[in-house]
Amino acid sequence: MSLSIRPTYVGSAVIFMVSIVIMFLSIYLTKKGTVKPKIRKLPGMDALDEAIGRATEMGRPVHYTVGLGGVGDSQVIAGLSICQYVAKKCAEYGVRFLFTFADPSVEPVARDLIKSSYTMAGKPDEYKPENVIWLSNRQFAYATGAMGLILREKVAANLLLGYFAAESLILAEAGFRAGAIQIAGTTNSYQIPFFIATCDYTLISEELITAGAYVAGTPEQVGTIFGQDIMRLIGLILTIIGLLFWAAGNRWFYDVLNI
Amino acid sequence: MSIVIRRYIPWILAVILTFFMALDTLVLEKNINAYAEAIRKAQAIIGTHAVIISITLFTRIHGRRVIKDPKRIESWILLICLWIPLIWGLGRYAFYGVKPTVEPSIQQVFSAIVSPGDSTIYSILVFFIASAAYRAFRARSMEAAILLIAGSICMLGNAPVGELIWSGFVPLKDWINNVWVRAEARVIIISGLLATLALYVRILLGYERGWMGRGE
Amino acid sequence: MSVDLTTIVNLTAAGITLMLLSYLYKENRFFRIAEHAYMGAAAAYTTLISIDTAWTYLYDYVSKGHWWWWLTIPIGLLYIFFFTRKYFYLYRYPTAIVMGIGMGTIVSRYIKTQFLEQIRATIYESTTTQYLLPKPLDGILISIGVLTALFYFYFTMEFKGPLNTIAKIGRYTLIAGFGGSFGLTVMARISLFIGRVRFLYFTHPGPYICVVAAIMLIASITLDYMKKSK
Amino acid sequence: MESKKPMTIWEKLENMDVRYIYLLMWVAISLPILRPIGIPLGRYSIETLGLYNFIDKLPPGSIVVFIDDQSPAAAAECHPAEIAIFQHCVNKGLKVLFYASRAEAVPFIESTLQKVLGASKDHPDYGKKYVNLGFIPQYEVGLAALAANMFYTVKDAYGNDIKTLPFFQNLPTGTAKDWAIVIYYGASSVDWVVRQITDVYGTKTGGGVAAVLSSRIYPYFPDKVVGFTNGLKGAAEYEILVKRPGDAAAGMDAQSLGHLVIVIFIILGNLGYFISKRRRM
Repeated sequence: MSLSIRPTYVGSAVIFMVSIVIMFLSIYLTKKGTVKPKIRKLPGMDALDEAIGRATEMGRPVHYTVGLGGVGDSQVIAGLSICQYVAKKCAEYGVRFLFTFADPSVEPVARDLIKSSYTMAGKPDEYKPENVIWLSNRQFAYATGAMGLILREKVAANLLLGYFAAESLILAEAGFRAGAIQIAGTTNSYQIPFFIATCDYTLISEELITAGAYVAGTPEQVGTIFGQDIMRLIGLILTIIGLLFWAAGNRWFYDVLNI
Repeated sequence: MSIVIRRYIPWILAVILTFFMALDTLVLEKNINAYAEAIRKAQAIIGTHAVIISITLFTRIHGRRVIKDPKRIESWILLICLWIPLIWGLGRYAFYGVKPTVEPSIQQVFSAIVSPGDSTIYSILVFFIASAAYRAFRARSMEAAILLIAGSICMLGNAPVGELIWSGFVPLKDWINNVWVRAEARVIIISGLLATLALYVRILLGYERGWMGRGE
Repeated sequence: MSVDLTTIVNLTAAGITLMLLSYLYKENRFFRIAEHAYMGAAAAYTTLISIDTAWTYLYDYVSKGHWWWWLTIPIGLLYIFFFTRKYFYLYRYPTAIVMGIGMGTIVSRYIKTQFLEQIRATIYESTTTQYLLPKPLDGILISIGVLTALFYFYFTMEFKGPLNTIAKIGRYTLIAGFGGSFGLTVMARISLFIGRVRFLYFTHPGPYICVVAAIMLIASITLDYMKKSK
Repeated sequence: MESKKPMTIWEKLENMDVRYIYLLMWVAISLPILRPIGIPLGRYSIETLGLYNFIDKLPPGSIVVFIDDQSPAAAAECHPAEIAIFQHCVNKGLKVLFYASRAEAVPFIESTLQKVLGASKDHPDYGKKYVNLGFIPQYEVGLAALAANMFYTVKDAYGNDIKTLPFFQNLPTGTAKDWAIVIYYGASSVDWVVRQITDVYGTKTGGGVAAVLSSRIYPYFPDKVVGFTNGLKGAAEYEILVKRPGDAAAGMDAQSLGHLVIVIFIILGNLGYFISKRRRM
C-alpha cells in the first residue's frame, strides 16, 4: 500500500486540518466563555417574524422553498434549519405553511422536520401533509409549479432560502405579483443579483448558511461562526501576503499555494 | 437503545463517510480511490430510491383531489401525464430492454410537453428580467444607484444598439465585467466555502440536526 | 389533409408554450392545465432517466459478478419505511449515506477550487488585469474589491470608524458586481425567448394557434375590463 | 375602501402595471423576427474572428468534427452558429463529421444538414464529405473512444456501415490526430473536449457556445480553444462573415430592441420616481 497526497492537494489537506482544529478550538473557547463573540445583525433573519406576522394579519399562507438541491447540499441543509424555526412560528400563529422543493431526497427529511415543528408548537393536529409539496424533479417544471402555487394561494410571505439556479427570478417575480413580502438567500453568485433586485431582504451567500446558527444562538453554534471568521482572517492574510510577495516580483508564495 | 438506532447510527454513518470521501480527494491510493468511486456510484443508486416516496405522495395528493372533486381536470391531467409514460417507459425498459432515452414514444412525450415546457419557462425570464430591472434600477440610494449604473452600462454594452448610441459602452462593459463582477463572484465563492466548512463541522459534531428531522 | 405525428407533437408543443405564457396576463385555467401536464410529464421523464442511470451503474457491477451490489436496492428501499408509523426513522440511513458522501466529496475538493485557487487567481490578476485604467490600477481594484468584500461578511465584529468604511467599500463592490452580472444576463434570456418565438411563428401549425391565443387573450382582457368597470 | 386621489402621470410611471412591460417586450422581440431591420453589428469580436480565420486557412479536405451538446433551451444560441460554421466548412470544401453527445441534440444535426445542404442522407456528398454518427453516450468516455478509433461506432446515424463510406477511406491514423479542429456546440462545459482532444492529440478546439458558458471557456482562449462564437452575437457575426445572414442576425435586431425597451423603462421609472418625489416634497 503506497499512500501519497494527490499532487497540488497538499495545501488543501493542510487547510482542511487547520480548519478542523480552529473550529474545535473556537467551539471550546466559546463554550468555556473565554471568548464571547457578538454576532452582527442579519436584517433578513430579523424580518422573518415580520413576514410571518404579516401573513397572520392577512390570513394568507407563507410559502417556503429550498430550491433545487438535494439533502447533501449545504444551502439546502441551511434552508431546512431555518425552516424549522419558520414552521414552528407558523404553527404557533396558526398560519398555513406551504413548503415546496424539487429533489426527492428532501421529502422525508422535510416532512419529518415540519411535522415535529408543529408538535413542538403544541399543535400536532394542524400539520397537513398536503402542504409539503414535491413539485417535480426537473428544474423548470418545479419552477412552473411553484410560480403557479404562489399566485393561486396568494401567499403573504415568500421565503426562498436554499439552492437556486436560473429559476430564482421566476419564483421572486411570482411572489412580487402575489404582493408577498420576500426574503431570499443563496450562494449562487449568478442568482444573487436577481434576489437583490426583487426581494425585500437577501441573505447573501455566507449569511444564508450561517443563518441557522444565528437563529439557534447556542454557544456551540456561535462558536462555529467565530471559527468561520478566523478562517476568513486566514484567507485575508494569505491573500495580502501573496499580493506583497507578488508585488515584489517573487512567485514563491504564489506557487506555495498550489503544492 | 432506540435513540441509538434512530439518531446515533445514521449520524456516525454520515461522519465516517464524510471523512472517507474527504480522504479520497486528498490522497492517491489505488484501493481508497477505487472504493470511493464505487461508493459514489452506490450513492447514486441508493439516492434514486427516494423518488418512490415523492411519486407516491404526489399521486396521493392529486388522487385525493380528484376523488373530492372529480371535475378537477388539472389533477387528472397530471396523473395521466405522470403515470402513462412512466409505466410504458418502465415496461419497455424491463421487458424489451429499450432505454428510455431512445424509446420513441417517450421521446415524443419529451418533445411535445417537457422540452417546450423547459424552454418556455426558461424564456419567460425575459419578461421577468425586464420588470425586475424596471422596479429595482431606481436611484433611491447610493447602493441602488450603483446597481442601476452598472446594470445599464452592461446591458447597453452587450447589445449592438448600445454601440450605436455611444461607442464607450463596450469598453466600460468589459471593465465592469472583468473587474467588478470578477471580484464579486470570487468573494461569493470564498465566503460560501467558509460558511460551508462551519456548517459541516456543526453537522459532524451533531449540533445541526435539521437533516434528520427533529423526531422525538 | 393528413395529420401526421410531427404535426401532433408540434401542436401540443405550441399549445403548451402558449398556455404557459398566458401566466403573464394572469393565473388562469389554461395555465393550470399546462402546468400540471408539464409537471407530470417532466417528473415521469426525469424519473425514467434517473432509473436508467442507476440501473446502468448497478448492472455494470452485477454483470461482473459483484453480487453484493444488489444490496444497494434494499438500502435504498429503506426510504419506504417512511410510510410506516413505527419504523419511519429508517429513512435516515439512506439519507445519511447520501449526505455523508455528498459532504465528503465536496469539502476537500472545494477547499482547493473555492479557496486556494481563488486566492491565487486574485494574486495573479493583481498585475495582469488591464481593461480600462492604466496598467496596475485595474488589478489593484480587483484586489481591493476582494479583500474589502470578504471583510464585509465578518460576523463577530461590529463595524465602527475606519472598519465601517472598509465594509462599505466591500458592500459597494458586491453591488457593482451584482448590477453588472444582472445586465450581462439579459442578452442570454432574450436569446431564449427568440428561440421560442421563432418556434411559434415558423413551425407548422404554430401560427394558427398563435392567432387563436391572441383572440382568446383579447376576449379575456375585454371581459376583465367590463367586469372592472361594472 | 379608502378614498384614493387620482394618480398623476408621474406616479403612474413610477408604479406601472408590469404587464405593459411584458407586452412591449413581446412586441419588441417579435417584430424584428418577422421583419429584420438590419441594425449594424459593430466590431467583430476576437473570439469569432479567431475561429473564422482558423477554419478559413484550413486546406480543402481537412476533417472538422462537430460535437452537438445543445439542449433545446440552448439551441437558440448554438444552432445558428452551427449552421453558419457548417456553411463555412461547405464553402471551403472541408470534411465534416457530426455527432451528438446528448440524446436531445440529435435532431439538430439533421436540421443543420437540411438547412445548409437541403438534404441529409440523400445528398450526393453524404458519406463522402459529411457523416452523421448520431448519439454517442457518456460524454468524456464516448469522445475518448471516438478519438482513439474513428470506427468506434461501427454504424452511422442512418445505419450505414462506416467502413464502406468514402469519408473514412485513406485516413492517415484513424484517430483524432487526423482531425483539424473539434467544434463544440452547447452550454454545459467545454473542459472535457479540451481534456480529451487538445491535451492528448494536440488538435485544437473551437466552439459555438451559449453566452452562459463563455466565462468558463475564456481560460482556454486562445491557446487551446482557437476561437468560439459567444452566444447569439457571436453567431450573428459568423453569419455575416460567411455572408449567410440568418436566424442569429435577425435575432440581433430583436436583442437590440429588447435591450432598448428595458433601458427606456428604467429611464421612465426613474423619471417618475424623481418627479413625484419632488412633488411630494
